[in-house]
Amino acid sequence: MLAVKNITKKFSGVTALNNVSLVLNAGEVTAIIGENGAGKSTLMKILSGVYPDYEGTISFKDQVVRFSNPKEAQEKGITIIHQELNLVPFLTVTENIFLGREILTRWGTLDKKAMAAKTKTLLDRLRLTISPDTMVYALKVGQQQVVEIAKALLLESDLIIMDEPTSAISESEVDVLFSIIEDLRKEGKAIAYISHKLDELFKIADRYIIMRDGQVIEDGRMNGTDHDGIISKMVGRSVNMVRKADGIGNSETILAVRGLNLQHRIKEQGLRLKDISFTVNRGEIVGVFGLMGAGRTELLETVFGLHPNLCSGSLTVNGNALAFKSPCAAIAAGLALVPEDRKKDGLMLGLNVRKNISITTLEALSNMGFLDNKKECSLSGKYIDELRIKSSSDRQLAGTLSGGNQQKIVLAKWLATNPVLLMLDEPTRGIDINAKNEIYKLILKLAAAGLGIIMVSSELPEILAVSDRVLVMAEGCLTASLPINEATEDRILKCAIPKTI
Amino acid sequence: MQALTLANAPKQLAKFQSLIALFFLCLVISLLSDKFLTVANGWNVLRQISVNICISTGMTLVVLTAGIDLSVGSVLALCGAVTAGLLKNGIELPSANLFIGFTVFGSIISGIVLGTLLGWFNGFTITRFKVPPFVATLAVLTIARGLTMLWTKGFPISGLGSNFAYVGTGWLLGIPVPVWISAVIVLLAHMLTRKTPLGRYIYAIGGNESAARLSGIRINRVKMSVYAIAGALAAIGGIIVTSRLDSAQPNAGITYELDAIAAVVIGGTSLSGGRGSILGTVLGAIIIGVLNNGLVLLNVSPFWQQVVKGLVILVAVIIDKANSKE
Amino acid sequence: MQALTLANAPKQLAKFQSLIALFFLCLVISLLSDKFLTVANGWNVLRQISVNICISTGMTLVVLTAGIDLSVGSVLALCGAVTAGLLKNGIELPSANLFIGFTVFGSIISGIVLGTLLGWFNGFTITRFKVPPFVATLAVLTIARGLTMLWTKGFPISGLGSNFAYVGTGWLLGIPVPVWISAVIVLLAHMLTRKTPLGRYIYAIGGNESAARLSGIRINRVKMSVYAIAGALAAIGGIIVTSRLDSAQPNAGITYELDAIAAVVIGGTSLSGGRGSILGTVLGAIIIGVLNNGLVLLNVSPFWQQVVKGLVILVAVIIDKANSKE
Amino acid sequence: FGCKSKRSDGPKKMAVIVSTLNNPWFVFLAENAAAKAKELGYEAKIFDSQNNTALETDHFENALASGYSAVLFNPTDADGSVVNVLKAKEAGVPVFCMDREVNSDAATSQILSDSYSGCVAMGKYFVQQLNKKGNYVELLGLVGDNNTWQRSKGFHSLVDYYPELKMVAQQSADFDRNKGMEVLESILQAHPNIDAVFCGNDAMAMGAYQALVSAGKPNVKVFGFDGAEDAITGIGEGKIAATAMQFPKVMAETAAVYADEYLKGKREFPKKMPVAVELVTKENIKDYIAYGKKD
Ligand SMILES: Nc1ncnc2c1ncn2[C@@H]1O[C@H](COP(=O)(O)OP(=O)(O)OP(=O)(O)O)[C@@H](O)[C@H]1O
Ligand SMILES: Nc1ncnc2c1ncn2[C@@H]1O[C@H](COP(=O)(O)OP(=O)(O)OP(=O)(O)O)[C@@H](O)[C@H]1O
Ligand SMILES: [Mg+2]
Ligand SMILES: [Mg+2]
Repeated sequence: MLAVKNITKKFSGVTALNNVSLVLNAGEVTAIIGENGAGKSTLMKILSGVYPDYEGTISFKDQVVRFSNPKEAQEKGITIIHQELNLVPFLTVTENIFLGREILTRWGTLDKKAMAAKTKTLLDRLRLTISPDTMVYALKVGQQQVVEIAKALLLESDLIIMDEPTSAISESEVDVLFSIIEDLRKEGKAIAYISHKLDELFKIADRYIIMRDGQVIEDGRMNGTDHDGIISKMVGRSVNMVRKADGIGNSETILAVRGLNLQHRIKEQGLRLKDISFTVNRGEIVGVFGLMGAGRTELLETVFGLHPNLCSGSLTVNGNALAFKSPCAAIAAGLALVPEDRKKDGLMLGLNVRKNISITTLEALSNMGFLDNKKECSLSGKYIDELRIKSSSDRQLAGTLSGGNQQKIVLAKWLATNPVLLMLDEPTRGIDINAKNEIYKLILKLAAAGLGIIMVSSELPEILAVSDRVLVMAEGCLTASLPINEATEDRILKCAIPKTI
Repeated sequence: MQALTLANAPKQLAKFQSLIALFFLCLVISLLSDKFLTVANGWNVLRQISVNICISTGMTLVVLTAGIDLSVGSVLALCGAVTAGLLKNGIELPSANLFIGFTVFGSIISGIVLGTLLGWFNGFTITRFKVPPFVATLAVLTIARGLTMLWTKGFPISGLGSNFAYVGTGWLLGIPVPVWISAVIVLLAHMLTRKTPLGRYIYAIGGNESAARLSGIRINRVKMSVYAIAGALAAIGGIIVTSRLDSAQPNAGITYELDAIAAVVIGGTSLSGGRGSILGTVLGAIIIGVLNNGLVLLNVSPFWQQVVKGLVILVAVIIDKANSKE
Repeated sequence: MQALTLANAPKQLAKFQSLIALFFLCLVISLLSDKFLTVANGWNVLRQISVNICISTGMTLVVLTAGIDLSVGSVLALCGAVTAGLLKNGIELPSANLFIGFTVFGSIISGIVLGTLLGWFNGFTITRFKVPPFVATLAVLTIARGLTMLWTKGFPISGLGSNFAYVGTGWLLGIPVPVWISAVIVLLAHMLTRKTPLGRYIYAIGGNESAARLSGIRINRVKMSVYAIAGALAAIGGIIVTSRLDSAQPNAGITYELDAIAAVVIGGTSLSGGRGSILGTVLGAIIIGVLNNGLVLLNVSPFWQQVVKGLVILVAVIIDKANSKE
Repeated sequence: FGCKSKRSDGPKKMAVIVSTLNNPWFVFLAENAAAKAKELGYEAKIFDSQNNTALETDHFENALASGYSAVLFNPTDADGSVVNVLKAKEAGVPVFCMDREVNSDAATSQILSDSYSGCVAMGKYFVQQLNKKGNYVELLGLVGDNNTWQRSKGFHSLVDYYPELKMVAQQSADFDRNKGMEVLESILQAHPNIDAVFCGNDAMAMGAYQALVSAGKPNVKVFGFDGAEDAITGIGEGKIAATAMQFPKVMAETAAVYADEYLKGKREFPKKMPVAVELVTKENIKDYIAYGKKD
């Protein structure tokens, strides 16, 4: 259906794609695999008309095409679900889905009823139970991603590109998505599917194309290969996935939360978090699992002092009582939070790597009130080495790094504060397998060094691989606290599913 | 569904929290002066704010796209002066032995076309050359003021005849003509923002420009339209002012941009774009108009007026913010 | 490493693309007038822009946090007037039979403290009540102007003595005192932004406020400091103006905020915060100053001046943009 | 100052530095001064201080730097402009003030229009027209402007002696026609029964008249100040009761002639030369045109 020949794309300085050729067939799901920064998104953006200038040719349905904007690509039948969420926060779900392709009445005005109805059916198909009139900013990341998918399904395209559509959604939504992909394949559409979750690809994809450093390394049929084979081609060597050794028995409590309640911003709507109590010990990794919207993010945020006026309960760190007052106080007490959305809350994308790393410890890096350049450089240099952050120099802007490296910078800036407790909210979202592995290793190393760690994740295998203990949340309540040897997928999922449905 | 809509009513109202500020303002003034709550004064206030409403309606559209238009005051002056000049003197080209006279209608249309072109020029530099709106429109502010001076040679153009005066001073069905004009503009702009794709795109661009671009919206075209509309509305404002005074003043409209932006912001539109409404802006303009009127009715000393005005605006916005939190 | 630094030099320069615009501007003017490139005229231009540099340095800090300060012009007038009033008349409280006289130094310090307080008040309403900076400072613009009128009763305060006049008109080591003052301010502000944690926080807040909050930066404290500094610098500007004129004018500083913002933006600082520099702003101020000076030297008629000025600013920014693309 | 030496080449230049060009009266003053200077064989250039004394200082510096040999000066402020005049004197450049005064004898000569006594005369006519009793409104100019208070004080110095003349409102309209109209519209809501409006300039007077017409009260007497074109026409048509004629052309031309004489060697000039402000009413309107007397 689509053939790409010898495409090269350069950004100022960087060659993102180097002489790439590939084909996508109708009625097939083609997995595009590669490390962070391999050039997958760039290629897809070219196919969908976002980047109009490139070298090489694209032929679509045996016709050479060259799109100058996304609209042209859509009209020819190519749509894309972008990796970065591309929604307008202060428009409603319906308005976002129909943005740029509104249904009009005879008078040329917006046909709001028709659009709302269509949205409703789309959302039902994706089993998302939100009102079409909800503003998008009020949705959680996962829900936004579903909206993004709905937006792409609206157009009956022949080629649908999905750039990490499952990075923020939970397993039940993934299943829904897969059944939809199955339908699309049966309708004879071509699907390009990018994901770092290899298990998914084995479930859904027919073919794979592996990219590395802007080049296509190999393609083939999915059922002719296995996990390790793909990883070694992707990375250029084989990777040994970490496995947690048996927990080190340490009972020194670092963090104790008792009876934590959190009100909704709008009062009448009751509590977001209900009577939550738990502890974290020195050197312990506590995994927190829950379905989308279970309140995990809120839990971490509240502990970190981001909702000072809405919560009640008690908190002790290393035995000292601490109010849920402000991030500053939390940081001073030795807490650190790696937020869920690294672009929105984690990084100053317009500042360079060095400045992002040092931002939490500037006072310690200054002499008599003035920043000490050397200290700052050595700090950032240290973490760039230690965490193997791939960047051209510590002067590169954070916004131009790949997702995995961005996540490492956020980690670095918190490690610089020497925390006693590190809270990680979905630390591996959108990160390639290799980088993920590095982050796991890092987490284990930190725990071994005595840090307490809370890791929120929607990926059960990940939780099971690294945690010492698993907390499960459903609808703002803590429904289980299982030591790792009692935690099985079954038990965890049972506790995670809300009882009210 | 019905119940939901009803339950939403307070929320809908809460969008216009400025109503509370306005209510208190009116209450206080009417307690202090019995001349305030009269029909005549009502028309008076509405007529006085009609020019600001024209300008700030256009400004709202611009601000919704996350832009700003500082040139409106100068564009108002230039278009008013050109309309008056064409009406009074026509165009004379002695070299070509040519004279073109203008009717009232013709000169008004010319003024509006000129405003549209100036606005379009703003939009052009902003989209084509990526000049930040603040700078692009600041430059046009200066240029248009200079052109006004050149066109008028620094002297007012007066004595424009009673037909033209109707635009600014006439009454139609018991309502002043400028109030009609501004009401129609508000209605159209409200429809534009709520009912048409263009309106939707305006919000989308202000909310997330790159998402809007990826959705296939022609950002540049939308922005240019918006600045052109703002320019046209400034021109209409200029024609109203000129007609009311029976005279085009070369220094008309100085600092009107600040009044317009104040109306937009008091009305709850966010300067970073994507959120706000035309009706909010109308409320904002009414608040400012009532305040100006009230201070004069109460004969507050000119020395104190500015202090009071600043404080009231501050308090109004603070009340708004406090209320919108819940 | 050495090689890298050298290779970076053109890039470093490219940060100040406005240099190119400035260079062309100077070239054109000096081709047309032999009075332009003289030492005397150089000091002349520098002295003239010193006030704008004070104000726009503060404005840069504010804009870097993604804020804006419209009140600087009024704060300048009020602080200048208060300094002059204290110096000339002191404080007299006939009821308490009290009279406090002020030295030159004392009155200057009082003026600066007042400016700091006004700036702090801006920051307070912005952070505590979440009033958008545009509105909060617009309100203070109005209030401070009103207070200036009340303090001066509408009359200038003149005859401030030769000691005080030194601030605005004196020379030190062959350089005019106002130039010294603005140079010191620029240097301090440059150090602040480049070498101190506070400066880094300013960029961080403008770059991504929520990430900055999560990193433990006390957003409110930083913002308040920034507005307070802007207020203090406006006060210093006011004192220079007053001293140069030997008189505090009640309507000094009107529209200075626009000049300051223009300098900031021409200097490459983004109005949405997080990107820009003090040195860029200085360049911006110099461009505006050279333009004003050049138009006069070239004998451009005042009506045409505005047109030319607007066009040159537009072209300068367009050249910048074109150059920064690569 | 290295520039002094260059002063000999080319035609000599006169700078016309005027407080504002945002008001036609000053445009007229400046243009007449420049025209007269040109007629006398000088290059002339107009500088607009935009009511900003600091900008005026810049203009002086720029003018002195570029070798002007005389300044025809309309100061923004009697006190604030002193430094500028002193600076010019130091540089050996004579300054001739037009219309507005500078509180310093550094100016070579000052040709002044006497707003204060003009308004005293205006007050006299005002009292007479109102038969010593009635309600009136005063519209002030910019509250931060010297002239505003000169005029207001002159007016009140006489009118305040008549207790039955009651000022029901005193508001500022910034010398602006539109503000004049809007402010009076609002005042009329509070005080519908007024007999007269005294305005600090003609633009506000025309605006006030417009407000009175739309309120259906064209018989209220409006008094202005300046002698602008619209007001002169207005008096002829019975719209405006009176205005105070200043003579910008006379002042401007006198200043230019003095400057010419100075540069030709004369040194004796009257320090202050008042140009009387004349009251223009419907009785004597036929003798006047905008900004002056008919020849
Ligand atoms: N706008 C840009 N400017 C400069 N460089 C860019 C830009 N966009 C991408 N790059 C670079 O191009 C390369 C390919 O990036 P791309 O986003 O295509 O990677 P990817 O394979 O999608 O990675 P990920 O798995 O993290 O999404 C990277 O080195 C990236 O840094
Ligand atoms: N802005 C909001 N307005 C109303 N309800 C909200 C808002 N944000 C979140 N919620 C609700 O609060 C609850 C907790 O959300 P939270 O983000 O903590 O969940 P989570 O488990 O972290 O989900 P995710 O996996 O998406 O991060 C959910 O019921 C969610 O729908
Ligand atoms: Mg990608
Ligand atoms: Mg979450």
